[in-house]
Amino acid sequence: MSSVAQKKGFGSWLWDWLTTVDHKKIGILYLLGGGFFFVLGGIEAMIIRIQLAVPNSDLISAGLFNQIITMHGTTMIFLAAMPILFGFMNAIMPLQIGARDVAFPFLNSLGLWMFIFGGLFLNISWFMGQAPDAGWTSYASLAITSEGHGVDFYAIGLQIAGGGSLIAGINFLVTIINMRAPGMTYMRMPLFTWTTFIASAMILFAFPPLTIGLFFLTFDRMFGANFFDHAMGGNTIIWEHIFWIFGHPEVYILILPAFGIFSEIFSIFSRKRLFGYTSMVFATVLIGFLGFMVWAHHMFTVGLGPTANAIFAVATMAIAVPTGVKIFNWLLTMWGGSIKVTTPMLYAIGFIPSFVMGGVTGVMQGAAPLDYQLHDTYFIVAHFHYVIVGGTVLGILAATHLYWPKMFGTMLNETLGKVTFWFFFIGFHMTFLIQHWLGFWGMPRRVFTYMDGQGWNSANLISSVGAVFMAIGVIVLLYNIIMTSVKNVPVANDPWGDGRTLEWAIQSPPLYYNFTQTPLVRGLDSVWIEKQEGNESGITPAVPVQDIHMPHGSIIPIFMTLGMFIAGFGAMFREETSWGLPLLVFGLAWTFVCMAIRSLKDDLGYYVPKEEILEDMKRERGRK
Amino acid sequence: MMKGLKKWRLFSLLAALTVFLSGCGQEELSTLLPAGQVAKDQFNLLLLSSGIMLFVILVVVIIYVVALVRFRRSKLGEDHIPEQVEGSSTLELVWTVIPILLVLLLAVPTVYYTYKLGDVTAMGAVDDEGNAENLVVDVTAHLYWWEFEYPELGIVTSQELVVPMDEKVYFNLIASDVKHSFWVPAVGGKLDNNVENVNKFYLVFEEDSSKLKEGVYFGKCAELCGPSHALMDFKVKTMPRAEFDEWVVAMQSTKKDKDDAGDTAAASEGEQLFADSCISCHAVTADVKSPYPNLTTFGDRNRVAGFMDHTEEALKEWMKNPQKQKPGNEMPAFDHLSEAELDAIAGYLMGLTVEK
Amino acid sequence: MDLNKKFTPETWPDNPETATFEAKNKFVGFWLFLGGETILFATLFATYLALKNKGPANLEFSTQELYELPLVFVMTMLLLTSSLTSVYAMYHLRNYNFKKMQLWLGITAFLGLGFLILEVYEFYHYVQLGFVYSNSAFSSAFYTLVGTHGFHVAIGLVWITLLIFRNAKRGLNLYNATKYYTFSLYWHFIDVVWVFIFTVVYLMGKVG
Amino acid sequence: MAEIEIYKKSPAEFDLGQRRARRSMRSQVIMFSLMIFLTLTSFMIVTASNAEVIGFSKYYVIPVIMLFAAVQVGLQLYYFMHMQEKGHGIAAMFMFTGALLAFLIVLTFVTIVWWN
Ligand code: HEA
Ligand code: HEA
Ligand code: HEC
Ligand code: CUA
Ligand SMILES: [Cu+2]
Repeated sequence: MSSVAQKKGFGSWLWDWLTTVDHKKIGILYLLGGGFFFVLGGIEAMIIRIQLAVPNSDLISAGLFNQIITMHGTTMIFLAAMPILFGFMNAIMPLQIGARDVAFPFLNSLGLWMFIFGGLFLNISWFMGQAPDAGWTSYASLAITSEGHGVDFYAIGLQIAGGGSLIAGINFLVTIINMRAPGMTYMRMPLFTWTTFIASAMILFAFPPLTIGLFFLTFDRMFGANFFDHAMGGNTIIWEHIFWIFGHPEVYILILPAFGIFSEIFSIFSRKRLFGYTSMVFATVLIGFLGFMVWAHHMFTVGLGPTANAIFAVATMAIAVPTGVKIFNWLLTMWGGSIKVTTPMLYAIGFIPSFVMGGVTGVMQGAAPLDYQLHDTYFIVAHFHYVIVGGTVLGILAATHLYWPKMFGTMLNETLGKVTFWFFFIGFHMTFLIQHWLGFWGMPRRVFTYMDGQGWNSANLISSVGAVFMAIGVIVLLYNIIMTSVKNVPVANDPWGDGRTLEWAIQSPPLYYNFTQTPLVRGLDSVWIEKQEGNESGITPAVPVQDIHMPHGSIIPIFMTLGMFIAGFGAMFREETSWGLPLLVFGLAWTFVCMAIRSLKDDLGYYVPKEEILEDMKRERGRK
Repeated sequence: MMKGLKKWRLFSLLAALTVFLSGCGQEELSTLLPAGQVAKDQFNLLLLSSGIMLFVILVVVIIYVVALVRFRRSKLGEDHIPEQVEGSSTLELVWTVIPILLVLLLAVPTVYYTYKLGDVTAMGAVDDEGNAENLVVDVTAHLYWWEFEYPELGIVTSQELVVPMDEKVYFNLIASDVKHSFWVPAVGGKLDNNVENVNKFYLVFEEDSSKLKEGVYFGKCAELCGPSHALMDFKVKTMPRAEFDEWVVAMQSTKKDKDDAGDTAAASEGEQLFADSCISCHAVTADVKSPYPNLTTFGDRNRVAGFMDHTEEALKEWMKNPQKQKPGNEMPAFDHLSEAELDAIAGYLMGLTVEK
Repeated sequence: MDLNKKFTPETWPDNPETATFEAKNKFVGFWLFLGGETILFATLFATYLALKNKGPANLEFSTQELYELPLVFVMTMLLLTSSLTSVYAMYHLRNYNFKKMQLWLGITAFLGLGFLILEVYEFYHYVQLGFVYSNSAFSSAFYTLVGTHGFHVAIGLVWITLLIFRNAKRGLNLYNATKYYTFSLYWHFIDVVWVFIFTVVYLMGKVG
Repeated sequence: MAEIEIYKKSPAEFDLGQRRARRSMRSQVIMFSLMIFLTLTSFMIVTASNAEVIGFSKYYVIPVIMLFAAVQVGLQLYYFMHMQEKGHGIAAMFMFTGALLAFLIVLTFVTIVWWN
């Protein structure tokens, strides 16, 4: 392996990225993959909005439309938002806790490739005749009757990608539990680390039900099981429960890391300690916990009976309280601070009113009898885009600007950043605000067209125009990224000037082993504390310079995932082709052999010698 | 930046204004113009919750704007180091307790209405003579069309629900193929038609639909059920009880009429053609329940197939190629029939009426 | 870490399974994984309970008629005993007694294999009766729940066999001690799941 | 990082360790007997119930066997999986959260899936 890596040039560069187990590079790969799928999902969104811009539109057919909304929802949630967040968690969280790497570098890479291959698997459906078309929720009665292989792609693709998420979750959890630098107690962890922790714990408990649900779906469709076939005693409501037992926690998995990012931003750009740190942590934990108790609010109209509806309604509303605590803590962090409106801060400022509007509509939906009216209308579409786009996506865009210099060593253009913000922000409100009323006026969601004369025309048109604004914003961002990368002006450790946590005390981008010496943490916002006390480096080392243990790269994760990918196709074409079954067996065997190789080989990693580290430190001092 | 922010405010104000100018939507399908007790209860809940939410938004926005205006670095100077406040238990208590109170304020009516609207105990009630006290309608959702059966009255109809006003009408909901959801926005919230169990609820219709623009309320399928989910509309006619009773009698007598017609005059050409091609699926008497839409009242309808104009042209388009109109539906195409034959059938169907 | 460093019972750490940094990670990570598995099985159990005895109108199988307690009892005893034997193995792991540890693990695997064979026999028997996977919602739920457990047993067997053979020549060190230890955690977890299976599926199925 | 310090125990320490290990092994065996006993009892009362022995109604049998199962699980976790030893705080926390959610899931499935 190493002999290949010695070769210079494109081949070795590629090999390096394919085999990397460095959390920073994996973070970048997550961003790349997630960014690609975000644009893909965004293009799908544009098609939806173009189709709905005018009544009786027959631009795309009814069947195709259903495929597009299904893929839009699935892509955005599983392949764009989550992976991008994983990207930032990977790139930043270990730095925040003063760690050299994550707990399981090999598994980290495996999780990444499972996401990528799962995403590819799902999207290959476009070229295989049919994409999934039963909605991102794939409700069972429709999903098991849906013809073609569309829903099979959904079930298997998500199974692979979901496995990757589970691995990533466990990896982050163990990293945070075991690898905090000396002095970094739980109650000194930066909020982004905390939210990563809670979101990962939620992944740990939310994804197994999805695994089982997808398994049921796969077996019902392909292997003759009867979980959801009511003629055979099955029950489709089981799918709905399982999906939402996963699905509701999933939306908090999406929002909590964004909360973490905004917590960092408010504190950095208000130059002030996060207000009410303890209650912030407590609120995060509480949201995570309550997040598992409310899933049936997606099922108020299923007919669970008034008692179940009442219980879940009240539980749902309870989440408003810890979320409110967070909102007010952010406001009070700004209050009395010294607010500098940089691009990341601009996103944070835009986030507050947007998310609150989305959150309060959520509470309205939580009122079960009112939800009988709102459910499955555009009001719901408005609600969840307000929280997802106004929360998660703004968080992602903010983090992109905030952490770009840390990850790539160069700063995104601030003016272009602000241009992106305004286009995106205005477009966002324009698209989704009006949809609340569409819901009130009786427009169901997931309709491929609507008749003229129902009073929905102009609202839909406004909504579609807004989407164009968002697209312009995203295009400006892409332009910004390209221009910035071409110019590649290097930046210092703390380009924002007010960094408070460990990641801002090391180089941008960090050395591959992160910290030359493991830092000693003496309080919350440790870099800020050190700097206030006159320690310009921002770090007090906890140990002398010594050899550093690092893991080897490995190509096995890609190969292992490839096996699953192949097995997926085998399973799907098992019945109509003769090669299906052999392919399934081959794929599984392949994966298993990769696992066995990995487990039978002793891989103990290697040491970065002390001399090299001293050398790096000298160079660093010279640069200053 | 402030200018940008102000611009946004102005913009959202304008947006809000347009929304209010265009009013509350259309009477026949807006939840904001409730036409019955259930929808009114839900509308009240909407008003209450919107009030609370607007209050919350207002509070947040006020603190937010003041903070943004007062604490800018441009005002305070580049090297101003603010005091590093840890928190404040009083404040934190305040913004824990007040939201709890607000949530309780909403939770109490929520629970109350959940039980009130979910109460179907009176559904099976019978009077001294064993007759049902309340009207019950069995709604079966099929791939892209609705069937309404009045079991006590022995009537089956499709696509258009006819109900009396000012009394609780109870519904049994089920789906015959995949899940659908039964929704009449102006009259009350939706309930799902599941495949494996019967869902029960009630609605109250308090306005006469004849004064509406098209004389009907709009009903929708609210659960993704396949390609033509968007086209799975139905219509609701509400009328005073007396009128409804007349309608029932007229419906019940369609069977007798048929027999008479068969005995006396020779059937019209359209009727003959219909009997040849269509009767295997479509019944034209209100007592027959089959897995296909019952067309007894076709002439009284407001739409063809739930969403197309109620004209002979549209009907012919439908017969010629139902798949084009409603992808995935289960009616075969009759493009082999001549134009004249289609005309005849269309004419016959348009004449099927109990109301005129 | 030098794998070839030989320990003696005196220098062998008290908790070899968590003696190194990597080992600690693996240890915590594996426990978390088991936490996730709990939910995975909970979903299967919940589904089984919801679909128990449910099938098409002419379903001729019910839990009461189908299950045979004596067989289940024997399976239970095998698996429970294998849990104890793996505890013995861990006892020797901590005592740095490699030979005995391997021996007890071998016995564990042997008992596990016995369990698996009986389970396969049980399934075969049911299939002979006509209770096949696609017979009803009940049959799907039954085979999926019990089968997933059986699959876990099979994975465990492959895992421990690989470990036993792979380390036969190398002996015990701090690198593979964790592997043995996590295996034993896994094996006990399987036992925990089985306790619920025999209680919820078989015993409660018999009671009705 | 991977380097660990080798510590050689004194003979006294070593003896103590050995004795402690043996003692804990003995308690494991006792717990095992208890588990076997519980299992036997469970099977027996179910058999009794099937044979319609008076007093063994299902409303008595089911709670009892569920209780026994819970006890067995506790024994497995705390004795066989060493959760009583220190350093298992995180493990316990996640297992308990898992168990709680598991309970909730099963509860809803046996109740509200079939309500109505
Ligand atoms: C990031 C994702 C995200 C987030 C954070 C949320 C947050 C919330 N959601 Fe949302 N939701 C979705 C994503 C999200 N949701 C998605 C994707 C769907 C649709 C899925 C589908 O069907 O396809 C959905 C659907 C959905 C439904 C089902 C609607 C239906 O289909 O009928 C409900 C019902 O209760 C709901 C409620 C809530 C609530 C109460 C919150 C709360 O967490 C919000 C809490 C926040 C606040 C309340 C604001 C701040 C608080 C204060 C300022 C304090 C004071 C406030 C009060 C006193 C009210 N959501
Ligand atoms: C993370 C989640 C996420 C995100 C970010 C978005 C983003 C957007 N969504 Fe989506 N949406 C969902 C999750 C999300 N959505 C889900 C779960 C559903 C439900 C699906 C279902 O019913 O099953 C849904 C459904 C949904 C609907 C309802 C469909 C229906 O019910 O019929 C609509 C309609 O307006 C919509 C619109 C949009 C728009 C306009 C955006 C915009 O914000 C998108 C903005 C991004 C872009 C516009 C990028 C474009 C970039 C370019 C164009 C670059 C050009 C290319 C190059 C230069 C190479 N979404
Ligand atoms: C195989 C069965 C079948 C046959 C034969 C058939 N139809 Fe249909 N028809 C259907 C179904 C199913 C629908 C419902 C389609 C939908 O709305 O999704 C339908 C709907 C209709 C509708 C619209 C119903 C409404 O209430 O608005 C009309 C009108 C109609 N058919 C007329 C005809 C005529 C005329 C013929 C013969 C020339 C015919 N059908 C033959 C199955 C059939
Ligand atoms: Cu029926 Cu949608
Ligand atoms: Cu939810």
